[in-house]
Amino acid sequence: MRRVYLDHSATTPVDPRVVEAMLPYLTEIYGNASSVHHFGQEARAAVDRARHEVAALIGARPNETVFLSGGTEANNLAIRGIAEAAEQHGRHIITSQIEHSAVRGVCDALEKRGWEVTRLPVYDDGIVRVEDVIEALRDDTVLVTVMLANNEIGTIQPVAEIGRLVRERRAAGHRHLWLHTDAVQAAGRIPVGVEALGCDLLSLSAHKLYAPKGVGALYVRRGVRLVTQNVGGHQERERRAGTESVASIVAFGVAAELARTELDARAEHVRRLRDRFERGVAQSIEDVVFNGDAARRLPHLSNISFRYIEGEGLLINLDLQGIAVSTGSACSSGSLEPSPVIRALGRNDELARGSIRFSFGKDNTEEDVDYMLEVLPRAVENLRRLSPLYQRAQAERAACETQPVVAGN
Amino acid sequence: MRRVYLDHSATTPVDPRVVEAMLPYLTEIYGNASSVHHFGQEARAAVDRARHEVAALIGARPNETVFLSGGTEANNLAIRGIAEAAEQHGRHIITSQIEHSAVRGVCDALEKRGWEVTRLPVYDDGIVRVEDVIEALRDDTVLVTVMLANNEIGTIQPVAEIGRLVRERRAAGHRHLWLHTDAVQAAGRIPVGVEALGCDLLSLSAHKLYAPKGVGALYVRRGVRLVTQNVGGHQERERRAGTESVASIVAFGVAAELARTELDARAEHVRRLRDRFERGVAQSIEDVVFNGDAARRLPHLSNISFRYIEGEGLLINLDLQGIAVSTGSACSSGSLEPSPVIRALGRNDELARGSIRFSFGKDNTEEDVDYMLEVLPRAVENLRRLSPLYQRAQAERAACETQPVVAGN
Amino acid sequence: MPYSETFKDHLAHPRHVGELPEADVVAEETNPVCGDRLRLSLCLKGELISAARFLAYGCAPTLACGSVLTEMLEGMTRDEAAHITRADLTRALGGLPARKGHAAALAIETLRAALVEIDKQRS
Amino acid sequence: MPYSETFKDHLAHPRHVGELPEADVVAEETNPVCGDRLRLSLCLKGELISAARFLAYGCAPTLACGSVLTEMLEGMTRDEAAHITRADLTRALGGLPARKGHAAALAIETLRAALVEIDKQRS
Ligand SMILES: Cc1ncc(COP(=O)(O)O)c(C=O)c1O
Ligand SMILES: Cc1ncc(COP(=O)(O)O)c(C=O)c1O
Repeated sequence: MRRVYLDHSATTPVDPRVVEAMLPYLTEIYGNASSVHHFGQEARAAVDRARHEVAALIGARPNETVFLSGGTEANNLAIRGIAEAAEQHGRHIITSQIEHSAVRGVCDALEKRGWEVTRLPVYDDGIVRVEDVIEALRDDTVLVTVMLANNEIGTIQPVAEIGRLVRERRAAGHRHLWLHTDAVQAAGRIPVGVEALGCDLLSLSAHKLYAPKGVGALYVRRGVRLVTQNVGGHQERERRAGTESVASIVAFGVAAELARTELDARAEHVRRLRDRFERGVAQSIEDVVFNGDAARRLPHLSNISFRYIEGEGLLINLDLQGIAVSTGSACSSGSLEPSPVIRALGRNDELARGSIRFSFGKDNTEEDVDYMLEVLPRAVENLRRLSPLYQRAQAERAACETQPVVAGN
Repeated sequence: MRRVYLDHSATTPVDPRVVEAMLPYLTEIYGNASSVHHFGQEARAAVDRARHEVAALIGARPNETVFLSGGTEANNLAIRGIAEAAEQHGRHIITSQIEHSAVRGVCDALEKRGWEVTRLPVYDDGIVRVEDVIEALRDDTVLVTVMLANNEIGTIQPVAEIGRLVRERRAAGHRHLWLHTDAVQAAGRIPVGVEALGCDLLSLSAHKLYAPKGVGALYVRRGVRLVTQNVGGHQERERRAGTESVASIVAFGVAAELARTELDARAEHVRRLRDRFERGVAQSIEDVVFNGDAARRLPHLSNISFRYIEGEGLLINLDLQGIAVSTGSACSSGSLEPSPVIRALGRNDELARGSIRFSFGKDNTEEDVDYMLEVLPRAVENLRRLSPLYQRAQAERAACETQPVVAGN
Repeated sequence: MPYSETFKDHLAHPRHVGELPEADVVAEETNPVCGDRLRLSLCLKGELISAARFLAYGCAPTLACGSVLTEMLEGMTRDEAAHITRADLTRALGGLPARKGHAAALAIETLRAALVEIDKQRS
Repeated sequence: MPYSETFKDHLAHPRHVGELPEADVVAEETNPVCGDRLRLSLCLKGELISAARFLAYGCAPTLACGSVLTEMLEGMTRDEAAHITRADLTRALGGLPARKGHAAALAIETLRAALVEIDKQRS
């Protein structure tokens, strides 16, 4: 069976060049990077090189880059770390309604411990308004955390504008105000620079950019104090204890380098495929809603609600034909709730449940799109035949059409 | 140059069979284990298989096994997770003076937040006394955390006896009392069974048993409630969020299976090498002190204090001759303090600073030992020639010898 | 896949889809929590259920339950139908994840509503 | 290795190890924090330091500093020796990790003590 992977926002295949680069660190170069001897120093040097590359991807300094176990841990460390460090200055956090479950989860946990959390709306385009941030800012706000690009609908948030605002406020005396952004979906897909963004913390995950799962990084701007969460050894300048995952870190480094040098080519490639796909869907399937602002959006992602049907059935039908997509965030599968992201767009439950994410990658081809456009309309049609909602809508439409035209018009 | 790696307690090389088993998960099988489609379910199945193997290594059920980023995180989650969950029942923890820095670090952090921590002594044999645990237990004790085997001197602690005690107390009405043990060094080297130990939580790290760095597991006995630290997605039954590190988890599973089936052979092999080494040292080097109980000790580890010299210089001299060993815990290198573990044995600062850990592995040979026994005595001798402490001691000895024998004796 | 091959076959090729224009009874139930919806129409010949059709909206197990339920019902008597349980449906689908139990519950609920309707018509 | 090749060479082959039986001055200093200890003995010929020896106990940089310092000292005048700085030692060893700066400090301190002793003897 033909297999077409269109779930690159859930995870990406490891680039063969990345596998090759990491392999020596799974075989002959096996030292613990904290060891003083030769074996350890080989590992240390490799981790340092990787740190340079990951830092370069986001325009940061190597010593501002903390390696850890992934985007989830990066978000946890950033938010909890700042919250605990800045507690005496205030207990208010500003975030958005469409954050990844890790950011959402930490904010919820802090709220239970007495913090106040303002969750900014995103309107029907899926984008936060800077004016809303301004309005939400209080003297006791210590953290603004707004993702750079959303994982379900791909909308790009005005983080640079928020960054300017935060810096202005800081200059005006609001000294303990920090900006964190979750750039897990953005990195490697659009240019990401910590200076341009003006953020103080930024989360990355390797497996979204063709490196293995289970490794990530948190950028922590020089001078920003945060309370270490995983304590123990002296690794990562005391910001994150635990034996460094050397092979995965090496892989992350190489993947970051490739993402940086190939960024434009990759973005153009996936944008072409994605746009071709969306045109095809618009032409061949009725009653669809494209979610998220059409322009301010990651180039590789398309999120579509298919009216009258639910995402899971469609996902399984596509899967049976070799096509991998996802309903909402991969992380929240298993929950019965319609996607909170799609709901935040003001869509009703039916549209939220009928949304599917298609996310393209550098190795997808035009043939993949063509195959998809052959399979998808039929799959949607088959499920709609089952749907009482669709049958009712069809009946109503038929009724309208057979109604006599009102005279005199 | 001949290279002899004798630092298997810092980390182990990945077994080639383990690399081979994980490779497909770095290449063609790349799904996110949370994805519903085919790619995801291949990954999910692999993670489930690995979970069975890791559980089998310690006689646990698969659903009692939580994958995470390593032994450090396992210790953090265990202790902080129980502390936060049991807080209303008491804020007292019992631990030992020779725990790994992760356990020590979390306990210190809790202490700063108002918890009371009793740190049990280990006497000159490096072993905790059950009577001391009995004495330390209070009505508001919620956690006892004592490592199964120490990482610096290899002493095996009476965890099974402590487990019996904890169960008795629980049966007698002390319901919120839990036992955690850090088995990172023990697993794969001596038999480890959660029933025999009677522990409620147990930490493991893959890279100590011939799998890659950056993955570990926490055993959580059925019914034990702990507060999740890394929050976000629904992975690991809500106990640890973050995209599963599929390839590393697969590797951990295979390594756990090999560790289980080859346990006895490996233990016997390293014990033979270690004992041969220790006999050689005792014969060829004066003024050495073997640290830790000779019998109740991991079979692969030897910790020796070389009087009059400091460990780092010896380590570097051995390294220049291709031999990798460590001074104290690899994690605490970079700190100027003499090893707290050796000090807990009642040794003075000089002996604590002069201690070296030699840790053997399954691929070491008798030739490795012979080479070591050729290099080590010379290296020690050369450093002692530099040492004012040694010169003084020699001078005193010479003075004694030339002193006239007291008449009439 | 958390779902069995049988399950997926029902998803790819659902049996007895649609409505019966001549239905003797029609029942439609919704799950108020998640909005899942199942519509069942049955034709009767004496004691026998001679035809069964379904329409369903909701997560995949709801669709599959509709399919497997109508497949079971055709040719059964009213009393046999009354004995179908959630466990029967789950078993016929090769198992369901625990968190998807609500789908089988909705199917049984809809079936019960249809049976009540039959009994009402008869009395 | 956090240490340079030069550094390691000093560790493997320390220069000028020992004591001078005919030493004109001997100085020994310890770092009270970590217990490191450096002992320096010097012979003088007029203004010139004609021989220098060291003994050291402590972490590797302390040993290396003793070695590199004695190497520098031989053939220097007292005044030249007075100008040696921590940075000179660090540079001569190809750099030192920041946290090991105390080793160079101890070496300079011991040197100063020796120079004070020389001056005392002369006056
Ligand atoms: C926006 C966003 N943040 C964070 C994460 C979590 O990263 P990881 O999968 O490495 O835990 C993801 C991926 O699921 C994501 O899409
Ligand atoms: C006893 C003990 N516990 C915990 C750890 C930490 O495990 P990891 O290296 O996976 O963070 C180690 C290893 O350094 C150890 O020896």
